[in-house]
Amino acid sequence: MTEHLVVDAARRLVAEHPPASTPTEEFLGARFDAGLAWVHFPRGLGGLGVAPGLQGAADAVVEAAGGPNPFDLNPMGYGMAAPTVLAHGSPALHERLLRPLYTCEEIWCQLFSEPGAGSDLAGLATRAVRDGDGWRATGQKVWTSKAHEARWALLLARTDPDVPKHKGLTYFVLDMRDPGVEVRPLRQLTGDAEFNEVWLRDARLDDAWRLGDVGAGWKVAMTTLMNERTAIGGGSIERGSGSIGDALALWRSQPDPGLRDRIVTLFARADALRLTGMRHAAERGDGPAGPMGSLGKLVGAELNQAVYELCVDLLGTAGTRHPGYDGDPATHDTLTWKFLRSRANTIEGGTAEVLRGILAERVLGLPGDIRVDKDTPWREVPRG
Amino acid sequence: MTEHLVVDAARRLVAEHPPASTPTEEFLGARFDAGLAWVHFPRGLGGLGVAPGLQGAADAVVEAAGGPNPFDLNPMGYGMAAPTVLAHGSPALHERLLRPLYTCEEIWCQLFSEPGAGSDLAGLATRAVRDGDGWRATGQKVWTSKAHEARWALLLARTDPDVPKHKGLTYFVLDMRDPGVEVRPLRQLTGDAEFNEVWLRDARLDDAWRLGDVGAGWKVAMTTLMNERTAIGGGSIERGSGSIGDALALWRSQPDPGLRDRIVTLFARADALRLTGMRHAAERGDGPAGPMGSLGKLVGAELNQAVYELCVDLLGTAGTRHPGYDGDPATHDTLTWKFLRSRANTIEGGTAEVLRGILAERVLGLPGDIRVDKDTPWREVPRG
Amino acid sequence: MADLLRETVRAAAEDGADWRALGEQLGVLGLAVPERWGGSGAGLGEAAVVAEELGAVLASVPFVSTVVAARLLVESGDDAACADLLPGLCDGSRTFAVASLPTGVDRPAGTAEGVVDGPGATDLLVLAGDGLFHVDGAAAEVVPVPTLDLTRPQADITFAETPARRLGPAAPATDVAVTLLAAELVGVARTMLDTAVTYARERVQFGRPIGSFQAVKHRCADMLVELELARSVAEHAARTHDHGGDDPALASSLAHVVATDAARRVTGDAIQVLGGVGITWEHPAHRYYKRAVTSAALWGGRAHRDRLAKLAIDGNDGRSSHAG
Amino acid sequence: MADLLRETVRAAAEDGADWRALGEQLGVLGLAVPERWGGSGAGLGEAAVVAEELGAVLASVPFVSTVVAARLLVESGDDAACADLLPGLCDGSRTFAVASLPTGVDRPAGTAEGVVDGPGATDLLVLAGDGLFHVDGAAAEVVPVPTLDLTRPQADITFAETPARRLGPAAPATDVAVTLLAAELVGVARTMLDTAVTYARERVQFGRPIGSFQAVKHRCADMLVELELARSVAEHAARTHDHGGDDPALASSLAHVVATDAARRVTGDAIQVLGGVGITWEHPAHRYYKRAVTSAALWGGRAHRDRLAKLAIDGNDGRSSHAG
Repeated sequence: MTEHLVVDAARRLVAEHPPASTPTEEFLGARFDAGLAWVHFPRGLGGLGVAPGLQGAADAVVEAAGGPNPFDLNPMGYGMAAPTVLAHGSPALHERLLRPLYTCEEIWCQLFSEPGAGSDLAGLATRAVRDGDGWRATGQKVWTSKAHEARWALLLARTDPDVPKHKGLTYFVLDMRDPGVEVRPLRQLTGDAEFNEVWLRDARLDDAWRLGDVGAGWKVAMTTLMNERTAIGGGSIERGSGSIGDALALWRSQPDPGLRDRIVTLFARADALRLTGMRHAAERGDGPAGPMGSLGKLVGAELNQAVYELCVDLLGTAGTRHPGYDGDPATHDTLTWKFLRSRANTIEGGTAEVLRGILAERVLGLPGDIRVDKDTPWREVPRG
Repeated sequence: MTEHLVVDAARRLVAEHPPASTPTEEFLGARFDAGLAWVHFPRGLGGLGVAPGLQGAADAVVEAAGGPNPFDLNPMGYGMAAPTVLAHGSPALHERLLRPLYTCEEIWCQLFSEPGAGSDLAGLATRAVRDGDGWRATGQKVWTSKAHEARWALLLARTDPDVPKHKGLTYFVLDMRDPGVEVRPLRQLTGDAEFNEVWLRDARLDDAWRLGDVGAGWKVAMTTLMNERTAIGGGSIERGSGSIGDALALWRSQPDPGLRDRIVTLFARADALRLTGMRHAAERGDGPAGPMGSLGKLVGAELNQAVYELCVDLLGTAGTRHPGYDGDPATHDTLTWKFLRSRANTIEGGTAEVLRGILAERVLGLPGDIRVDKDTPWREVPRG
Repeated sequence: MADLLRETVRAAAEDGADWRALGEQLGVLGLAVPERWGGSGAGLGEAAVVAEELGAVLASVPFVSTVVAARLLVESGDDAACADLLPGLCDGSRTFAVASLPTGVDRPAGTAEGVVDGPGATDLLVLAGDGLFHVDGAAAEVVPVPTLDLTRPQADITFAETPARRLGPAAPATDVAVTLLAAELVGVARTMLDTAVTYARERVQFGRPIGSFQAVKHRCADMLVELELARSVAEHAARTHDHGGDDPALASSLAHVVATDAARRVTGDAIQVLGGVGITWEHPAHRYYKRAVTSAALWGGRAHRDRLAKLAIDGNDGRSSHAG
Repeated sequence: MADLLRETVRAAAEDGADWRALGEQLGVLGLAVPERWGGSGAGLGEAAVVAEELGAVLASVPFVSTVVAARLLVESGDDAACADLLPGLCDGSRTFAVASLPTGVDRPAGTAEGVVDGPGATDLLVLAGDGLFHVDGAAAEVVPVPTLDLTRPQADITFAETPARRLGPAAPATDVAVTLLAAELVGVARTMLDTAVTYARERVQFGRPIGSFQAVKHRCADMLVELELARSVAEHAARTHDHGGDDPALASSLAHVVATDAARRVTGDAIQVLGGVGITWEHPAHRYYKRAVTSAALWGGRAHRDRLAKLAIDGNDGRSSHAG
């Protein structure tokens, strides 16, 4: 199928379901049914079975017509759950889950990280044990966005503690309405509660809702995480947008000669990163971002911090004021909020240290860190 | 003995042997005989057996009178060999070695580093094997200053390859006139040959000239190295001296507003480091520098580099010119030579990485790196 | 003496740093106040020890303002005002804030913005034109402003026909303030380094303490470097004020530049070492970070960089310049 | 096409980059010269590929000057001069240097300092006042200057009653020069990253490759980041010159700022990874470092930072500004 057929279908969609007058769920449902949700998925599951590179053509038409973006509404569902469910779920799960995921009737969250398993995700301790024809999961997850509104969760749990850590994990879809699930908001240094802690206490898992084989959870999770890194690393392509745009606007209203060299350095770096994102995207075409995808995330995170530090320096005493820590979205437009928020950038979604390791080991081919836990049964590895 | 007795002795020395009219060797010999070489050494060996803190009083008198500084003339001898020979040598060695060392009639060098053993000094491969009542040493040493003029060398060699690396080393004094010793100058990126490579081929070692027990070489070497770190890290106490002084002079002749923030940062850091050196010296009194001594060396090295980078930026196209690479000492006064020379500062005498490790592990108490070679016989440890 | 003082304040600070106790029981509010007015006649060196310990626990108390106010009162030469005000300052019954009015205003009138420790101050010292004035805190309009650092309140203070008593000529307050600020930031950085190191020793990932990874370990070493540099300039500034030996203006600006940079870096790095835990509201690290960041902008802020350049770098004679 | 070109030049460069072979046999000196004057009518994009490969082996050849000269000749509109000079430029029988005289001098007179590739140039293009002139290299007084980077010679060139031919109006040469310079520095950084990574994989200390230590590993990751950023701005500048889509002045200055910073950092870091070996004369690392350091000062140097600020940051219209 060539690009113009996709474009034609998209034009038909927006003509028949004008985004301005169509409820979001209805529009997204129609888009799913037209095979324009993710064009590389099979027909009937929101796709047309064509090359993923054609997705952009459909997106452009819908965006131009003002159509809703499911990524904004259901980021974990759209960015992570959909590809994982498609790759590792049964046909019954495809049928049950993909459409309401895409229409955002059912929001998803991801239950991976734990208080004791951050950078060392594979060391996680949430246990799932067999219970009749299903499983029961117990443990604590953290850094879960959307947990309070999610219908389903992607859950990574340990099903065999007696093998090395990567080998004892299994991947499930969890029903967030299960009585064994408790969600508590987790407040951050900005005062906002973007994330949650989630406690599982004998939460019921259906074996038919397992994604991939028992013990193959790590491999399945890699599908999910590779999609996450791309999603986080994918940047805008407008010069002077994002954090550097905030700095430029502030600079133009109150330049400070003593800080000029710093803003030049940061602008140049931001623009170089923008061009790098475009170059890498062009070079990989339809392919996955791969380990080089960590570069944009790493540089962008550290750049954000440096840029907002510059903003605070430019603000002077005005930067010692801050509207408050009550989580009011109105505060999110302030430079001080963005400054505070940027502090998490080098931690969330892979710390700067982890990302440097990925670049060094998987792009440059340098040897891995010494792994003292590699061949040890998980049960015997020190944790804390 | 109180300070004024030391001062009196020093005044007598410079009165009886006016530095201006006394040959260097003769003056230093007289100073040695007066017990003012190193006042905490025993009487008869250049000292008075008093607290090391009293040395400064003697130094001040001699310096004020224009007396020679043996550290400049025989740095390895004065800074490293003397304390090591005193602590670990026999009385016969004390008698034979210390006076000509102090008078600089006999220059010393240090044979520790090897091409395959830099940061991992304890992994060195130069072998010393028993030969009758002595030993024969074979191997290659590198980064040896003064080797071409040295009479004696401090040599660290492996006497037992079948035990873990730290346990198989022994420490000797080597006669640099032995026919098994070959010295070749090693040219650096400045064009100068400050250092040498030294090849040992069945070089003869006298067992009576061993310092410390067989197999105890690492412990003995620690005495030597702790003195080295102090010597390198000890800085000047004049504000605006050293590398930052060069930058200030250049700045005053050709300031550049775009670089002002950088010179402020560097000046502030240089002055903070200067004050830190003075504070640490005051806090430790007569005690050894200890691991905190690595701080001055680390910060000073990175600061030197940053300062001379700034100088090169200030110079603009003038910084692309350089008088030459023929080792002419006249080139050493140029900013470009100093810039190039500073590149080695973060490598020589303990890399920046090693120094950070010392601060983290020995000052802050953080755990060591994983040591895969710790309990392995040296012979079986990979090298290269 | 300094060690005993430090231990005493540390114990009190860790217990919660009650203001009245600091004044009445410990007597540390009037350390730099002559004995005849209720103080102990010590110097800024001793006050800096207190500032460091209060910084180490991030005590939300107006200590810096108090010492600055005491210095201004003593140097005003107005013995009657000293006798009126200093005993209350020393015992903690009065709390002071120091307000600077814009150039051109020569008496307490108009608004002083962002007065540190303004909310709740019983007494205000106002620098206006060439004069130093005392104003009753209740007589001015004090509007607290929302701050990034919740532990150091500020207020916009408006004077309108407010009764004021002229104490003497205006004197620069900034050098004393930043000297104590630097000491406070040494405490801030010290606590965060300790916190990060403890965490790095105890937190296990990949079967080993994260402090055994060089990325973490070397970051902690860099934090130590920053702390040591900050301590040196902070102590030097206090010593210079008390005993000379350097230009107090230069030593003060140097202390501000080095200590604020160090504290920002150490507290930011501590959050990085702590990882996810460090960005939670629950963990105290963000409070220390916010203190460090805002301190860089207060009492002259980046103007200290400029003054340092004028005094020590540019090579002209800039001794009369002052920051903030 | 670009890949084939790259492989061809790489093979030639690794064999020693003989100048005549680059011209006569490979035809890469006239890549950006129209075919009628002996070139191949390609663009700066192709020339940048050559510059990168020559940078990767640190070839001591006047490639940047050659391409700049070709561009000046073609744009001068003087077809006779093009016909005279460009075929020799393309086949390598002539070598060019481009000299800029100080403001106020409107013909070849006085001294142009530090002319890159000046020593041995058979032909000189001289920018003086509003004119572009051609001067026979043998007719001027060419005094080589001692350079930090021994692989890129410079000369002070003095014109005194020197016969000169006016070719046309002066045109800015810097943007093309720094575009190629950036490409060259990508090559420089690439080789040094490869060198450091290979060493870190093979060098064993403490019984393990040093690349398994995070201090070394993460430094290499940072070097990769710098290289990737430099490559992006270098390619963008060449593409902009050839195909538009951005302001060539902005793209050129951006390329200079980012690529020179990146190359300095990567080459300096490579020396650090190499340790003692890296500071020996014998190892090539110092030559790459010296190339990177001096490049930051050439063809406008830090003036590109100022121009970038004027064009993209300050927000006024600075499109007419140019650096160097």
